[in-house]
Amino acid sequence: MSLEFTSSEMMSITAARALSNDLICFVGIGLPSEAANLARLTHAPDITLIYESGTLQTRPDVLPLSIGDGELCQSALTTVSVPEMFRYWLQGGHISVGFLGTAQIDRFANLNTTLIGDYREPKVRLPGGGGAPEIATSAQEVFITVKHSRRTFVKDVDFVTTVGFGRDGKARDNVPNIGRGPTLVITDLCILKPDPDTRELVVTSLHPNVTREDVIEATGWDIRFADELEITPAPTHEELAVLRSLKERTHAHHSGQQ
Amino acid sequence: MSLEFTSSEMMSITAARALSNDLICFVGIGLPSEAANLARLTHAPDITLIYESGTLQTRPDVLPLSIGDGELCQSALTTVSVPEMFRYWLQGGHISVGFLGTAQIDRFANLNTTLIGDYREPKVRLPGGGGAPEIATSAQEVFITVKHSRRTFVKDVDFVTTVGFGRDGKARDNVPNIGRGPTLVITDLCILKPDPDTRELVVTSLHPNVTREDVIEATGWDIRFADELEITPAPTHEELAVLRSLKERTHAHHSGQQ
Amino acid sequence: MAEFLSLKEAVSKYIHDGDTVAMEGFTHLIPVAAGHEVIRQEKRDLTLIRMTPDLVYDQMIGAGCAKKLIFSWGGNPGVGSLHRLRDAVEKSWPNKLEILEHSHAAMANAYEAGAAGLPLAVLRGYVGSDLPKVNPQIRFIECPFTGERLAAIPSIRPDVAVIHAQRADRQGNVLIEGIIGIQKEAVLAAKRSIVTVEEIVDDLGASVNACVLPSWVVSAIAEVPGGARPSYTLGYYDRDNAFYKDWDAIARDRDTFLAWLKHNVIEKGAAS
Amino acid sequence: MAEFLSLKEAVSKYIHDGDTVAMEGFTHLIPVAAGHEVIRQEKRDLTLIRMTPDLVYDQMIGAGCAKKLIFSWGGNPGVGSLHRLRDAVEKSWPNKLEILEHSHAAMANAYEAGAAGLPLAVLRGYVGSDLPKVNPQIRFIECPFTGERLAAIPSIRPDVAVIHAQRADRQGNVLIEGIIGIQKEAVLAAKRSIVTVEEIVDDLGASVNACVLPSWVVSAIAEVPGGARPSYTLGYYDRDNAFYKDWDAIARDRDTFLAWLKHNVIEKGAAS
Repeated sequence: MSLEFTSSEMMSITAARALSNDLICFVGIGLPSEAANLARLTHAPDITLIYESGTLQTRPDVLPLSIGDGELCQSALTTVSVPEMFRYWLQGGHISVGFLGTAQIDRFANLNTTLIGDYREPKVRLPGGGGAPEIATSAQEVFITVKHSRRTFVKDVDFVTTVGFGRDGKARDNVPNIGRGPTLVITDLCILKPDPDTRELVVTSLHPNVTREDVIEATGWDIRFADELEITPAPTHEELAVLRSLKERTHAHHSGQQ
Repeated sequence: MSLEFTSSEMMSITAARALSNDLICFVGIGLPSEAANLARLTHAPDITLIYESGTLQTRPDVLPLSIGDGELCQSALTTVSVPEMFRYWLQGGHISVGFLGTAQIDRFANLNTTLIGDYREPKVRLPGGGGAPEIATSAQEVFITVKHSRRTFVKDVDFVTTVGFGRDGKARDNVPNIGRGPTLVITDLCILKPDPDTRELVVTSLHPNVTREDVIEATGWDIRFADELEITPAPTHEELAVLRSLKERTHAHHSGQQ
Repeated sequence: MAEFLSLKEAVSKYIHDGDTVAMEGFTHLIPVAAGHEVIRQEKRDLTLIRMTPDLVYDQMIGAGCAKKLIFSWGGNPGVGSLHRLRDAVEKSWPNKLEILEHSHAAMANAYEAGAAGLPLAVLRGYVGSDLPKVNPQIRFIECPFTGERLAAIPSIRPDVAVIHAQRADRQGNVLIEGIIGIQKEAVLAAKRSIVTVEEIVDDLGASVNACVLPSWVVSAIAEVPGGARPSYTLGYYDRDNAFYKDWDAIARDRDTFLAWLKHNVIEKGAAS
Repeated sequence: MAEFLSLKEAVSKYIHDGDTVAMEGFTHLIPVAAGHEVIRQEKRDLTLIRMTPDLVYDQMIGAGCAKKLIFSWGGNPGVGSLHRLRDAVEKSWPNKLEILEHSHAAMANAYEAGAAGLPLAVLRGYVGSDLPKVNPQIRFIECPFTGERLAAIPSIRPDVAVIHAQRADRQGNVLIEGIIGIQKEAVLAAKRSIVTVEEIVDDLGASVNACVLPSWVVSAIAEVPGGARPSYTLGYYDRDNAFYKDWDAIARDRDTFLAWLKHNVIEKGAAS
């Protein structure tokens, strides 16, 4: 019997699987937060989740809408100030994985959350960098999760808010005290990893029922596929059940029906 | 009827009187702490006392032996970390008076608490700077209280641990973001203030029963006296009673007889 | 020592046209009521500083209070854009809004340095980012010990900081609990400060290392129950997440926004 | 994740000859029992870092564990000198002791910068002081924005930090309360850390913004009731001020000191 699931569910579950029990994960809001909490509620019960609002080792029962919902604080080991979070915990080198979303991503995994168009005359003004620019450099490695589309996956981002490997793939070379950068990108279509030499993102695994053509169609550059292309295992019954229950609780909570 | 009192009591009471109710006072251990708490228990009940151990707005019932006795913490408004104390509260500019003791003081109110002799071959090694070097520059002004003797009041300190007005009296000139420095020195013999032009310490008031010769004898340089030399008012009955009771409580407490 | 004032008096006395104003609160304890009072008093030409502009700055910008915004993340958390902020940046409505943009790490460090009385903050930041190209305040220095290149930015020292907190005691000492964000730093870095509180109590009930602002670093305290809504106050009321979602539709259209503002801010305040 | 070890195992596993060791606790929560274990295990050539050396470092220096001391105030608080420290500095007994001396503000900033992963700390410090003449680590930099001259010192990044705390939970998270000093920074700045605690409990009972070190930044936890004596642990026992006074006479004379050490540290530990 094969389970029914959406591509969004496939993305969250795949992203969750990337997180192991012993990680200290600095979690971005939205998709990363959904995946990180799903990991915690399934195979990684002891994973340490940290949000930039200052909540250390938090275990929310519902997904936070904002980075600083009360739920995050009340279920945390302790809550520190925002400067302490960025100075001691992130820049201090205690984060194993920074988990980010983005509005645009390019072939060298640079992220743009600043704007579309020109900085002084933007076509679309986006929220901005937030914590991402330093999460991406201070965390030991970075995972990115984002929906796959030609609008999102562009050859060159309009603005490098947050460095992946730079416009030439070499931005981290010979920089002291910098993390390994984006080692994993999880979309609703596939998994991508940087080529060890060029750092260009390469598809390493296709999700079930996704074709190479689907990925090519949704990517704004001439995307490469790994020689040994894998197929991502489909969601299990448990993964789907936990994710759906989490999203249901969350929806009820944020609609004021808690 | 004239009251009996010791020169030490005279010193503490005179030092206490210098502190008014609205001050934020960063308190050194020992004589400054005794005077500051005497002020709080007499004419300045709302004075804010801060110790470098992190205790903000503390109201100890007995004098602390160390800068971090439990009493200081338990009676404080709150207790912050030591880096926060030095960064936000002292360097941040919130201290109106830094109240210090010293081992040596010279005519320009420079303080030495580092050593007697040469740095690499010291005759006597003293405890060192502690908080004083930056208290003396970040507080809006500095009061000093110390027993008067030729060993203590020297023409030139062996080592400037903590700047008064420098070896030439000009160390604060044209330095941005620096306090006014030592505006008042209280000893067991007299009160001294810096000359407004040269910044050399000048005796402005003699304690009761103290002669000019007593001060000259106890000072290691050719000490000057103000034209209008005052006589410090003798301790009142209340001042003496409160001081003696405080010292009695303190002695009992630190001997384990609390 | 902090003065106890009405919110109206506090805003009138301590916030002036042209001031640099930091209203902080990291999702939690956002001083929304104070922002509405700023709108009612028609303050103009403010330089607004805030890590996460949020709805209250969207409203103040839409109401025409701001000439400049210094920020690091300007969105409606979990929902999307701040449409009034975008309209001001993209279309200069109701007036041109200059922006100066940082990362969170940089702004947090800049507030921290401001609280510490320093002129600059030093951090390992902005490596590979285009932000230094568009923000002339971001420079780089070399560590004299290791030679490492580090980012340097000016510290933040606002004219006025405005925050919301759980409670003050009758001496004017203020307790902040939960997600404490950057509020202590904002107040310590500012020349003047206004704190709105849920209630004024005899005893703060603070634990031994609690985040407490002594009365002598606060200019004015105003008792404003619910002063953070639709943000929240831990121990008092929850975040109104539904309103954050509703805001998207309200703010999307200029007329809808103006009607909302009139009904919910301007007329509401006048009645009290 | 923190390992639960005996104090003997923890010191044996994590402190090695030649290490740079920071044993912190600002008057409160001084890790005295851990220092005694270092003496019993005859560790040698340690570079000891501590803002306020206190009795425990006087004992370790007198016992010959240290080759260098980095500090900012080396006295017996409220009593007078540390005689073993002075004997080592002035007479090289039992061995020559190199010293590197700072102010409290500088050391606090250096630990803070260490915890923040930075190579340097910047502060408004040492103006007019002779300390920069005798400590080559103190330099001055110019603020790129204001031109102000500020002190710069290398951050402190010890091999090992050792602290004492009230309690740990069974997952290895540690609560520190009261005068929290510089302990959190020392642990976060260090490569390895040992925490002795009064007790191990099911629930820390920590308030929402309490100073808690998560298990994953601590190497080893040892349950050592009374581990801070004659210093104190808020909520457990008071400072033994009488012993601090008695120490003056004990430490003044080499033989008296050695006899005290033998009876109170070396033999005492061996029995357990």
